[in-house]
Amino acid sequence: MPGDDGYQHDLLVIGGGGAGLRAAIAAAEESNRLSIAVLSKVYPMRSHTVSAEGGTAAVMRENDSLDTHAKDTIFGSDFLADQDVVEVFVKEAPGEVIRLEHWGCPWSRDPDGRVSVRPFGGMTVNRTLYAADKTGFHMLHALFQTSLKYERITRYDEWFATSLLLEDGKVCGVTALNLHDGQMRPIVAKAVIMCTGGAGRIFPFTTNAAIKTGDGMALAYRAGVALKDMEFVQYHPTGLPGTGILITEAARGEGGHLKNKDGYRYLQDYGLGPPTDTPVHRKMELGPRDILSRCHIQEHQKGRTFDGPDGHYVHLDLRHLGEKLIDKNLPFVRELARNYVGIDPVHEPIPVRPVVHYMMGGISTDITGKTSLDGLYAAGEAACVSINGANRLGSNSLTELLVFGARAGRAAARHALERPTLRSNPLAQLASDERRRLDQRFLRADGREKIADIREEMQKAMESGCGIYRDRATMEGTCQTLRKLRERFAHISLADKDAIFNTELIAALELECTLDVAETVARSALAREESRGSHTRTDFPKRDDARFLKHSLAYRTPDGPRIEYLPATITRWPPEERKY
Amino acid sequence: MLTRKTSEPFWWLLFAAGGMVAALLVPVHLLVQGLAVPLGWTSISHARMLALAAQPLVKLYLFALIALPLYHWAHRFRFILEDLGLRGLRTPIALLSYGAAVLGTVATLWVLWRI
Amino acid sequence: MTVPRVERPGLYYPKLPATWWLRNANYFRFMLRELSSVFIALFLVVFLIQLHRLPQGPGAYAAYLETLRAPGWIIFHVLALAFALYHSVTWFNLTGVVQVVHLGERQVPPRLVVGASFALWAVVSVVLLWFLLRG
Amino acid sequence: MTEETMTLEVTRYRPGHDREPRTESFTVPYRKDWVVLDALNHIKDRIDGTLSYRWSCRMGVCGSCGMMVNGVPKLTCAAFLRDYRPGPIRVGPLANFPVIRDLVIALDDFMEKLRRVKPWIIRAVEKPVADGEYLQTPAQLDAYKQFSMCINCMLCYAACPVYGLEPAFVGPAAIALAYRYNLDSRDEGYRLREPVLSEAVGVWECTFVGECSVVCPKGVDPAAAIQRSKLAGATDWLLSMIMPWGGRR
Ligand SMILES: Cc1cc2nc3c(=O)[nH]c(=O)nc-3n(C[C@H](O)[C@H](O)[C@H](O)COP(=O)(O)OP(=O)(O)OC[C@H]3O[C@@H](n4cnc5c(N)ncnc54)[C@H](O)[C@@H]3O)c2cc1C
Ligand code: SF4
Ligand code: F3S
Ligand code: FES
Repeated sequence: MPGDDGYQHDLLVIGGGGAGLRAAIAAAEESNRLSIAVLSKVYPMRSHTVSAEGGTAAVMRENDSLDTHAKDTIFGSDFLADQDVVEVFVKEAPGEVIRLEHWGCPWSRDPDGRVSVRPFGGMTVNRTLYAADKTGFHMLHALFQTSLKYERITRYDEWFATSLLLEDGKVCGVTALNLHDGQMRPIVAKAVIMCTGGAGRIFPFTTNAAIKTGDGMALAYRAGVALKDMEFVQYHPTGLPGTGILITEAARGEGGHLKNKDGYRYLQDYGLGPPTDTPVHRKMELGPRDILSRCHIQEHQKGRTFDGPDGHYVHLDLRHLGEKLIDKNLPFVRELARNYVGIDPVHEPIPVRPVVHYMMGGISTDITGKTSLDGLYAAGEAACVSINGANRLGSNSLTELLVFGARAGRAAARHALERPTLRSNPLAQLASDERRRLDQRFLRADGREKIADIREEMQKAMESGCGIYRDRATMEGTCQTLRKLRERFAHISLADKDAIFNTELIAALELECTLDVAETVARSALAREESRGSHTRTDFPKRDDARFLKHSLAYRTPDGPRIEYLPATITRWPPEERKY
Repeated sequence: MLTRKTSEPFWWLLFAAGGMVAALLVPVHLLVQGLAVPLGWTSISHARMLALAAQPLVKLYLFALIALPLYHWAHRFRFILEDLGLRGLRTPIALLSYGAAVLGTVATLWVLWRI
Repeated sequence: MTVPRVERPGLYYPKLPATWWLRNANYFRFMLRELSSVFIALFLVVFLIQLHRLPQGPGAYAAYLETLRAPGWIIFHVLALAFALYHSVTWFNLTGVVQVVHLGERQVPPRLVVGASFALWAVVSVVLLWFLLRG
Repeated sequence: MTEETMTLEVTRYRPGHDREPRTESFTVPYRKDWVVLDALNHIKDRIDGTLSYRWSCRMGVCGSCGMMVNGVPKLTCAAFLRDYRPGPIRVGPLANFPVIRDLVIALDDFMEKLRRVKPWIIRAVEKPVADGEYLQTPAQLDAYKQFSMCINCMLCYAACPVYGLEPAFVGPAAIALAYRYNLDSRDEGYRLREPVLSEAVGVWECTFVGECSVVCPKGVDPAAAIQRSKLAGATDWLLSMIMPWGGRR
């Protein structure tokens, strides 16, 4: 850790998840003259990438081609992905997963020693690499352990970034709170990369970890950068009722069946059939997530789902796969089902229901990870470089972390090399201003509002207005509630006034971020008067390419987000109807 | 003394060999010599014992049987004391334990030599 | 060598008491396992003395055997036997974990290795008994 | 209707105010599907916002939520209240670690040890990415897979009395990870890791208490990794004695 001479680096990565670590390593390999720092509110190996289960997509075999991967991705995105970006993505993906293999990631293997690939929802070919069903865990630890080898990468573990530092319209670092001593410090850098992950915690029921509160999105948004395509929130069709813990799509990729309360494979009623014994790409259980989640809700409306203390659910049946296959390829699924719902999938079907999983939207970037703000870059789930469009295909996002993490790392490194050294003195002033702001806001205030109350009401409002099915009236209600909650937030009171490891203060800062992000989601959703991908409106059930084949951009104003639009880039794949 | 890096494998190998000998052979010897003979369930005559122990191969066997488990003891005893918190006395404890085992080895050699 | 730790102000450094092994059954069993070596060593010393008496003639040898008949010695030997058996059982269980055995490319499951060591123990014990009690 | 409840006896430590940790009792609702972590979250949200602890994934994979539950190191997101009925449940910070505050322990010591054992693939010559992956058969993968499952949750360190007595001990998880790379067919770094493992406070420090493997929630079996490293080290040493011109690998 740096000494008294200040906290100054050439390049600062916010976030120690897959994207952040990949960016840091890419920068370290780009030039050995750079001083690089990774700042994270949790130890890097605790980042949410660790929970990803199913796998990561890349073209690895002769029966596959870059064009098919691109086409599947674009089709899955309901044509909102930027096609030039997708082409770069599929092209660089194989190199990235092989690089990770060279760094020690224990990919599952075929008998001949090559890495194995499995089928995944929405993909036409087996192209999802996996490490049993702990892919993200193994990727994150391989990246983290590899990053330890680079002495030029300094880490700030358990530091919370609270704001971006700007000087003459250029980003020159962040202010961050060190949890261990409670001090606010400026960390100066010529380039900053936001890799802070998603924001599933704006919803009550999510596969996402507690730390996924959209901090980086909020920080960039407050600094004037647009958040792109925020209305697109992915529901995963198979979460455990109650906890929201994910049962990976790989369970269906391996051949699991979804059944309603009559034991009937209901997906065949929604145009996904015919049902077969062995999984067929893009059919039945291997349909894309948005469609499967909607089928669940319709099935529920027909009264054909189970009812439990934690709401409606259906069955994910793995019994016919047999104990051996389950233990080899889905051991974690078995462990989770046993621990959290007391069910052994070898003998009983697993109760599952749709649950918020992934944010397609994020900080708007170009193909190199650069944002509209000089010196600011973004990658990973926090960013929206536009490969996911209106619906992400499972196993594309882990690949996205690698490809665009590396790209952002390289671009930011080059930027930092060109930029002159910064002076940190006036910035120290900014940091103490930020400290004062927090003190006044949270520690001295004598408000009455509780963090937990505001959080719960926000989550409830988001679920009712921005769930799987949306319509104008409820969304307007949600927007109003969010505005009100923002006012109430100004009167928040904290019991904890200590400096050291004040997790209540962190919770308040996170809540402030989620409120910002939630508002961009609700407003962008309200403005998009069509149904596309994960965004399904009962009042506008059709896709409307004439009006909405474009990305929404949410800019911050004092009265809430202002929505603008940017055309989607179409190159070789003209929009067609999305049918499976 | 040897450095830790080279001395530890040495003592550990002796410990492991001693543990194996103790596990395989000691229970039967204990049963026969410690209980069966004293309690009169069976007897082994002095002449037979002497004749047996005088054979070179049996001597070798007895040497391994007695000396190796002493190192097994020394190693474990040393760490029992350390695990009980006597970390400040690590060197004297090690000298004492292994020293005793070495003494025992010499004694065994001497006894077997005189048979 | 003990490396002193630099303690930072503000943190609370817990101290592990010397009685830690009374905290749970596993720790206690560990202590018993380690302690078994003491009984085994003591028995071997007794055995060594017996061998020492051997060349001194039948009289000295018989006198020595006579002392072993004392109840105190019997109790000691019963205890020592219990510890020795405990040692054998734990030892074979643990070596299965430590010693990796390969058959071709595949690793033999530790359970099999443990089973094999117990079988070996049984065979060695029977042979040894037969040899000692033969006549 | 009266709600069923359960009592949690939580260790508190406020740096700068407390000289020593103390215990505070909280009563929380009892739910069959709640884990200890849910109870702590209930306390933080509804009873006392000053309680500090770490958590994130609540699915047993991020490794943040390790604490002592009734004196045993546990992931609190995987420790169900129903298994501790009728209570009270004692919840404390992981043993053997310095405590920062309440249930939060300092683990910079482990992070440094982890770096020292070089947990990354070391090659004499790196293969270019364009040449594709290193081939590795499923059996070669199985050889180290178990030891790659470590989530760095620190339960093993909390269970190891040797670490409690000797904070410099490299310890179970770091050694298991070093061993994992030594076993990987793609790795050639054994010689570089060996000095760290055989140093004063490396593998030889472990007395095979074995509790590290008992508490490990991911079946890593660090105790086996350490003993096997000892065996490898000792074999190496023996070979170098017999053949001074070079041992194995
Ligand atoms: C249960 C689950 C399973 C999944 N499975 C798959 C799968 O099989 N395949 C697939 O492709 N995708 C999967 N995904 C999606 C994928 O895992 C995520 O999109 C991806 O891991 C996000 O990585 P990231 O690096 O962008 O962010 P994260 O891994 O979330 O990392 C964010 C980092 O930012 C830091 N941070 C955040 N805010 C701050 C702040 N204010 N100050 C300092 N640091 C901060 C955090 O500490 C953390 O280190 C899954 C997601 C979930 C929830
Ligand atoms: S070895 Fe097991 S107990 Fe130890 S840190 Fe790793 S996962 Fe946790
Ligand atoms: S508990 Fe400790 S002593 Fe060794 S076997 Fe495990 S590291
Ligand atoms: S919260 Fe992640 S392991 Fe318990």
